[in-house]
Amino acid sequence: MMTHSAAIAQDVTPVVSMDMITKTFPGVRALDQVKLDLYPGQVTALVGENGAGKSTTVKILTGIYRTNGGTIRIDGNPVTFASPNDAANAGITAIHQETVLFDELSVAENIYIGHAPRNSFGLIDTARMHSNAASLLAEIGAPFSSHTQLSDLGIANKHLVAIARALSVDARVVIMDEPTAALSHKEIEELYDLVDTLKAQGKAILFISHKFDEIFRIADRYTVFRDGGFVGDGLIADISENDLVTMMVGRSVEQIFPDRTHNVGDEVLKVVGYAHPTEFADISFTLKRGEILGFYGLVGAGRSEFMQALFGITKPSKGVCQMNGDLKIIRSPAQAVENGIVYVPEDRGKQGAIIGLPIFQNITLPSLGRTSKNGLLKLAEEFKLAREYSQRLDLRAASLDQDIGNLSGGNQQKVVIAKWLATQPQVIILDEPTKGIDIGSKAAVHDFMAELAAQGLSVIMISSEIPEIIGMSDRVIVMRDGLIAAELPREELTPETLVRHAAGISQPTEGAA
Amino acid sequence: MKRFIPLREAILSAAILFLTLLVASRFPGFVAPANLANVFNDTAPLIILALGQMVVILTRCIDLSVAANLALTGMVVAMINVAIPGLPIPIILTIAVLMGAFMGAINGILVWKLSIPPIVVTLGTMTIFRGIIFLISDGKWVNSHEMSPAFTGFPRTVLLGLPALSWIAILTVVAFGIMMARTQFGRSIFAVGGNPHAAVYTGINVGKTQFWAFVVSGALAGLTGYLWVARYAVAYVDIAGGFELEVVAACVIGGISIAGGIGTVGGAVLGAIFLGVVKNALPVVDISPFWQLAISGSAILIAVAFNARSGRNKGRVILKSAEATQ
Amino acid sequence: QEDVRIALVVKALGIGFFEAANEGAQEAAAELGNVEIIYTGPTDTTAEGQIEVINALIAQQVDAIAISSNDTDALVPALKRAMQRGITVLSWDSGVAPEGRQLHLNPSSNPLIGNMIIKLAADHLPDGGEVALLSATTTSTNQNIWMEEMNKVMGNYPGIEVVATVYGDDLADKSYREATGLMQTYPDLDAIIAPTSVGIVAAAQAVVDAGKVGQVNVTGLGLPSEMAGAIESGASKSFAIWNPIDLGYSATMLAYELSQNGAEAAPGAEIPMGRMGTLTLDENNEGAMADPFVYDAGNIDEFKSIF
Amino acid sequence: MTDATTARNIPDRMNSRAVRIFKSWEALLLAVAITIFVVNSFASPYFLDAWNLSDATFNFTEKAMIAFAMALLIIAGEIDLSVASIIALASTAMGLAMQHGAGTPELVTIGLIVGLLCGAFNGFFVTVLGLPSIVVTIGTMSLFRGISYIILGDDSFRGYPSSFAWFGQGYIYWVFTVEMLFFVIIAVAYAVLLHKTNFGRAVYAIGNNPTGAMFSGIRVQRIKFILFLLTGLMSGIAAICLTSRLGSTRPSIASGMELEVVTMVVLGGVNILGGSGTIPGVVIAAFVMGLVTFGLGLLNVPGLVMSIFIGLLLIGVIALPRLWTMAAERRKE
Ligand SMILES: Nc1ncnc2c1ncn2[C@@H]1O[C@H](COP(=O)(O)OP(=O)(O)OP(=O)(O)O)[C@@H](O)[C@H]1O
Ligand SMILES: Nc1ncnc2c1ncn2[C@@H]1O[C@H](COP(=O)(O)OP(=O)(O)OP(=O)(O)O)[C@@H](O)[C@H]1O
Ligand SMILES: [Mg+2]
Ligand SMILES: [Mg+2]
Repeated sequence: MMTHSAAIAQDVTPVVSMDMITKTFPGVRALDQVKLDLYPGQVTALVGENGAGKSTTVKILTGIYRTNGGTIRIDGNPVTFASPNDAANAGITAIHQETVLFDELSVAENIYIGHAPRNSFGLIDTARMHSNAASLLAEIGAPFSSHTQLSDLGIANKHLVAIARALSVDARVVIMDEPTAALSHKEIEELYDLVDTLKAQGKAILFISHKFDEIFRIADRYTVFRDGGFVGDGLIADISENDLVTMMVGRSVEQIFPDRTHNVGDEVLKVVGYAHPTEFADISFTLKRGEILGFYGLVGAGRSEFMQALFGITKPSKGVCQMNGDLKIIRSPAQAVENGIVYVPEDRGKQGAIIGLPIFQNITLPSLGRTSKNGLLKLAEEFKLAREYSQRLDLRAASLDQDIGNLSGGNQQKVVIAKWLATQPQVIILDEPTKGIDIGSKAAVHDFMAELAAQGLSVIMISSEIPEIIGMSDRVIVMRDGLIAAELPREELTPETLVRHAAGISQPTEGAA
Repeated sequence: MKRFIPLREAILSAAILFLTLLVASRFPGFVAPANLANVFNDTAPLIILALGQMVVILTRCIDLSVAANLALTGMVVAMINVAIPGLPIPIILTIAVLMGAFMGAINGILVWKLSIPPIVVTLGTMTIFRGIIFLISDGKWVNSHEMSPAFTGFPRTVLLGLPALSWIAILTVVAFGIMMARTQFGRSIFAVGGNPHAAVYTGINVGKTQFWAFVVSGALAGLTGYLWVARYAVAYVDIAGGFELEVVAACVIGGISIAGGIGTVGGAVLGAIFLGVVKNALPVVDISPFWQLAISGSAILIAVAFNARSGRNKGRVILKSAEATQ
Repeated sequence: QEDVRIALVVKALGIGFFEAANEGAQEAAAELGNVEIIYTGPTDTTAEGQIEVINALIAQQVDAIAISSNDTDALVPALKRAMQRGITVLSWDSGVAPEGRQLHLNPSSNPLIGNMIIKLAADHLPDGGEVALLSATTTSTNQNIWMEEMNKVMGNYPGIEVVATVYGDDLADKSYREATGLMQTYPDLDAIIAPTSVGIVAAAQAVVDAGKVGQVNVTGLGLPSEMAGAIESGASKSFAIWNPIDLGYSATMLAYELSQNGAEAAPGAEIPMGRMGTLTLDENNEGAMADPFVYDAGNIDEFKSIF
Repeated sequence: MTDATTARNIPDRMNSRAVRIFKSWEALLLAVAITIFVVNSFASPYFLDAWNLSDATFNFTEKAMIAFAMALLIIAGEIDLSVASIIALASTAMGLAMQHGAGTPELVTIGLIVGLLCGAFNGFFVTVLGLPSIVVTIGTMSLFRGISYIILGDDSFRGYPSSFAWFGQGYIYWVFTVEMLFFVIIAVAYAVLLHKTNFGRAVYAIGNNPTGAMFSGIRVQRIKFILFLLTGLMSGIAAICLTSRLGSTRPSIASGMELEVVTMVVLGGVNILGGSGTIPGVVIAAFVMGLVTFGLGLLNVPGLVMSIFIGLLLIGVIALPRLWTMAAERRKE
């Protein structure tokens, strides 16, 4: 454990200082005269709800977006970034919220693309590139070779490549936009160590996260944005978690999970012996009416893969599925929906939202059968349905015919959940429903889940967050390497047992929580 | 994935070999070195153009204007040759390359600066370039006797047993091999096509890379324009009509993914050679010319289905047991 | 008095042969005095392209259409409509089916041409030999008829064997490759007969490139301006063609006679065509203009600058 | 964020209907069409003539029929470059049947069935084998026409029954042709299908995000297959009209038409990358292309020079608005 305020001198000048920065998109003012300072050898946490403008700030600092107003100063000198290269030359590097890497290239090429070492003919010096990459990977404890093709890596390892890439340039400012979202506990710990090393080297770090434990663990300073505006900043040591939350949402939010009465009904869904040649095997469980069944596991345990097979996306090699006692054959998502099973996917951008279609059409897409007559659309019905569910989920948008792509990640997630609730399903599978969602919306999603369960809907919730799993589930299935490692009733849920089963450790170990 | 790429090329090489041997079993003359050299020489323009097209396709674009570019450049250099018969060949070559590159740049600028989809841009410029040939030539032909002997002679000049046309194709292949593997530009092309979004974040200018891809493709089309006109000793509006689709077909057969980001120089070359062998073999084995079209169509379909099969991914490996058996 | 507008519709614009025909048409127009020639055609040799051109001409209410067609049958409905709207229609060079025109002007008679192309080859092969045909597209009406006529008279040329017929689609590169292929497949080939002006030039080039000048004689139908080089190099000893200038001239004259002077196109009719004499129509309302003319080293220089 | 902070009441729409229509691609295109019409009227004395205008519609009706189906296919993110070859094959099949004594009803049936079969063939490769449509249809483009060549060689079919001529040469009322009637019916049918039905909505969803559409319970492959069938069917109809109009079949029939169809679709404002576009846009684009070619034809402008205009129109109509906004932005800065 390190202490927050130890090394902080008050009179250090910021390396980067953003002042009165404004950024508008068509119809949206993403940032409105915000300010942000980053100090050498310190970690500044940028906090705010979904859509507060955090990622937009990152994109401005890395030269991807250009501002509509305001100044950026580096060491006190005003600069303008016309391209990502300008920002890189100014010593700013970033690990972006989305993994921005190239599947077809090798790990080393991913790390060095754009600044590969050259030989005397001006050609890329592959040997040197690989040896440099290997030493970087060793430094961050990455367990794979620099020759590996990126597409062969799992999502967590890809994040490590992204981190290595950020470190491959000799940067003075390192930006991390939700770097831990896809990492396991062990990897997160390694990341913390890395942050400490970078601090010790005198680098300024901007750290974006929705996880408060994390922020209080490693940040020295905070800056809060709300709805694209600057709310305040200061030292972490001077603020309490509650005050920070209040600043962030403009009101105080109880970060406790909804109080639920756990009265589950008859069996709704029964899965027996689901298997896939390479992804999972022997998956059997039952789900009751009004129950919330948690699926816990380390990232990459195969939970999403199994759920997608249950939802008819991929074909299981074996296994049967019963709904209310009747055998059901689910070969496509369409059949799953017909049978009352819906799936809110984890990859919102690719699988959840139909970017390019307006919000209301996204919401009504699987429910068109109900809002139309003889296959003919009825727009008024569609708007009615969309309005109803966007209000229930407290959606924030300029209008219902706005492209869903213009919404922040969290609001897109709300639209996707709304889309599935509108089909009035019997079983809803939520894959990491609150990943990347701000604390206010998170509570809303949790309340909503509880409400749905109370109304008799059966919920399967995949989550990698232990508090969420423990706080919400009636029962938890832990998966490891494509198999069910344990099934735990509510009473036996402790962070320690969950981690133990997920990681396959037989002895209780220290520091697992 | 890495494992599959050489496999794909091995299959294609095997198919070419098989085809060649099949023809040779009935017509041994087909595999005589002189004839094979001739087949290669015939295929040289396709190889050169396929390499240019490959670069464009890798960046998620497509260049349908290559054949029209070729024809226009060919017509212009032919008319220049008629007007100034003494102009040395290096200058003609330079003009052809620059002119082709300029037309490629027009495509590139429209794609880069105005973000018009490449297929639309090149569909438009394709018709415009053809129309311009008609305008400048009045639809008239430039015939062999009007061209200077040096002009028509260059592609035929034999060096170490191969005509210059073949040598130019070989040089282009080597240059592209180095460019794609060992230069910043070459790697950017893969990055831009593989994940344009990520390319932006890594400081690669996607539009600019696409622009240069079009310039490269255009320059090669221009070069081929001169070689084509000189080789066949005639220039008119319709030369190489429809050739753009053959070029795309060569790339696709060679395993260049039309979705961008995946493909190799070797693949493009083999794809072109495959089509070249088919084309040259059919008349030799005396298959009625009416069958040619259907056979090359089927060849494209089979090759593509084959390629897709060998490269299909089978889901992730999570199960420990499955990992062991892989 | 308003000009009489006669449209000379060709297979495709920009072909030297048709440009020469246009010259002849202009000559006829000058002679007639009150005639305006609309020289037009598609830019590629397709029936659809010609139909669009015909539609545009109908819309302009021209007085006569004289067409060298890309398709015997496909143009018929369009040309019929033209005739319904009072436009005189005749075909020349490459014909349309009888119901689509009032008369057809053959440049020469098909039997004469069929005989001529094989004779050109045979004259230089006193001991017989192997010859191959390099035609235009498989759908070219003229070439097919001539080759048919040629086959009929093959008996008169003993020892001459036609070993193959290939199609260059009237594309220079394809014709070139086909010619090269012929020489490879038939090492003993003595002559290539190309009854098309594109094919003959490409074949001559292929023979020069293969180093077979003197062994393989290229002959057939070609334009003097395009074939001058081949005659000079020796790749071609002789070839034939009718005079396209005369053809354009005659077509224009016939169109004028039909539309302005009330000439009737009926079997047996004799219609004047200026300096070219008269055209006698057969039972299909077809007539032949003149014999093909042979060009060789002796007279090529005289003609190569004309067409 | 501007007015989005109040969560409770999100308005349905941002702009009024009038504003949306005014700002639309179709409005721009209509302006272009009207301009061309006016210019043509001044350029040639023969232009404003009912019969001439009626003849002019042949320039685009057959292409447009295919263009409507192609528009849906392109909106769904696929393309079919084999349409012209389907015409050739369907026409050849009709010719064969005619030689064996088929009458007009049989000919029509055969044309439609061959079109559907070719569409199914493309659809199979794209949706079942999962190959990219642009590549598959480049292959079938050669294959279908190649089969016509094998069947017909240098021959042609002619002598279709006189009742068959009705499709491509007949008139419904005064100057209105049968093809025009087909064009109108098909345009309306496709407008309804794309803009007013669940199917059309699914087409848009697939074009914008095929994975997301699949995860939303849409039967993506089935819908794409149907779209290939429809494109094949339309090519069959076009084959009937074109064969009837030409009164004969050769294997080279309709060559190069695929690119004109795609040009028409793109000019009509359909995003070639999929996801957006409208049928009214394609209708106007059909008229624009028809008017340009006919107008220039009246001035005896050669076809290749016309194609320069079409090419410029294609790029210009897309480029100009973008240049305009770019210039406007620069002025603001
Ligand atoms: N490309 C864009 N076009 C239009 N609007 C955009 C665009 N990118 C972001 N926005 C809008 O800008 C605002 C800020 O988005 P941003 O992604 O910066 O939020 P964030 O704070 O990173 O949220 P999250 O925690 O969900 O990642 C949102 O209202 C979003 O809808
Ligand atoms: N190698 C990879 N390449 C690309 N995407 C990947 C890769 N591995 C995982 N992903 C994506 O990352 C997400 C999470 O990974 P994965 O499915 O392996 O984990 P999981 O067991 O379902 O657990 P979790 O739901 O916690 O992520 C999924 O959407 C998956 O498609
Ligand atoms: Mg963000
Ligand atoms: Mg997952």
